[in-house]
Amino acid sequence: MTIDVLYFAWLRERIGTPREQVETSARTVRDLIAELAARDDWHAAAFADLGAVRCALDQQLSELDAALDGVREVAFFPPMTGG
Amino acid sequence: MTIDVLYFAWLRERIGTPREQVETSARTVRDLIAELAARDDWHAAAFADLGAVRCALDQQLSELDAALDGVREVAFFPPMTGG
Amino acid sequence: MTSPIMRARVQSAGFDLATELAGFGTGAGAVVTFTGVVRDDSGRMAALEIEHYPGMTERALNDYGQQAASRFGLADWRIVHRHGRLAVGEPIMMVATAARHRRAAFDAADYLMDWLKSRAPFWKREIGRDGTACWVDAKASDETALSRW
Amino acid sequence: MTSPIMRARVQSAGFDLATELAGFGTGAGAVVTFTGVVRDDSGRMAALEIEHYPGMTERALNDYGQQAASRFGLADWRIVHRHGRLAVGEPIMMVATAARHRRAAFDAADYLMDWLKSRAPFWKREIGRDGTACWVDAKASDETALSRW
Repeated sequence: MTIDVLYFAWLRERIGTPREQVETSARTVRDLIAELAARDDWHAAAFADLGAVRCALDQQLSELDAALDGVREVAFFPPMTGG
Repeated sequence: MTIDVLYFAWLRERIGTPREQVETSARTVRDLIAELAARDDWHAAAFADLGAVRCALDQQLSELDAALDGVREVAFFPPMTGG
Repeated sequence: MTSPIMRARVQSAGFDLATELAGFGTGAGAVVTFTGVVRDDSGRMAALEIEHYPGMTERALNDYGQQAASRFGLADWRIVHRHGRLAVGEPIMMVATAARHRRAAFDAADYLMDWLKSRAPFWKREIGRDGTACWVDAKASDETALSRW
Repeated sequence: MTSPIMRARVQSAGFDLATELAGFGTGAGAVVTFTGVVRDDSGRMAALEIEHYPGMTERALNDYGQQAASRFGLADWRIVHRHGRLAVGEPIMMVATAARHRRAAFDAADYLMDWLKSRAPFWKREIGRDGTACWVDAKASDETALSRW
């Protein structure tokens, strides 16, 4: 399946792009992260500490263990600092 | 001593005046209340339930057991309902 | 933190939140406001009348506001409280607090409101459309709220 | 209580509390507002930059505001949150809540702020006068605050 992967804040900076299209058969967010981290040093650096990574599936906050069934857009970002 | 006695809200209404000058030798607020309540039915009615009476001595909230030494102005009123 | 300026006002006239907040809390990170509005729960109210203790009210409000400012480390604060006859929907009073952090601003506003409800010398009376006038009873819950602090 | 109107807005432009509150909370007895302002703690900050997740932010804010409105029985509510580059002293965001009673209005504003701090997709970066840029770390205390509810 084809998924849009979005990055925000320092994940965006480390990876060097705000958005990429990914062909994947990953079943969970963690599986997808493992595939992405294996791509190059930039991706590896961005995902080095998963305790500092949050995600949203189709724009809903989700857990890293969530399944990717039918998901079109996955976003990765650090803990939010709004308000 | 001469004391200005002020009444607010329903104490004012029951007694029928917002303010009176009182010659008294009362030592505490409670003593003063006893003197006032003995004056007439209106005062007696106003002070019938002391659980519903609050006071201020020289414009500072005080207890009914407080002493009147040197006090110039005593105000009586029901529990406050500001805000 | 606060200078001994009078930051509390008692007045019969209305007030405007925006005007009160002009230049308010410069340098603070968090500003909280509370506005109380005349509400008609029974559907039969014509107005609210607020009596107060003219000699005492404004000074008591300023004293207490300054204590709160010191306790919560406020950068700034305001209290405006009206008296006299107010129609349903009119603002009764406002409290504004400014602090570095939001917790202090929230807590100080909450604390000042608890104090105003049961320690500031105001008495409310509801005037019905049929001309009846009824003093508002103090709530035991207001006393309980104050004991939190 | 709340209609499904969009009551939350994300924008780069400034906002004015008075304008946002025009006609706000009619019939409610209590209105609470919180305004967050850019604060320079270090004395070396030139600006704050706020990044957000354009597709998600406004909808998430509206969804969450409506949940809070239902939980606290709000008569009305507003959230305005800015993104982009903000100078020290500029307002970052505001929350306004209106309810019959003050407890609900205070609690709902506090709750929405706790949620905004750690669940709304915004990321702050401090821009120093020397040109350095530093992402603001999330605070563990913000997470703790949210677990109160």
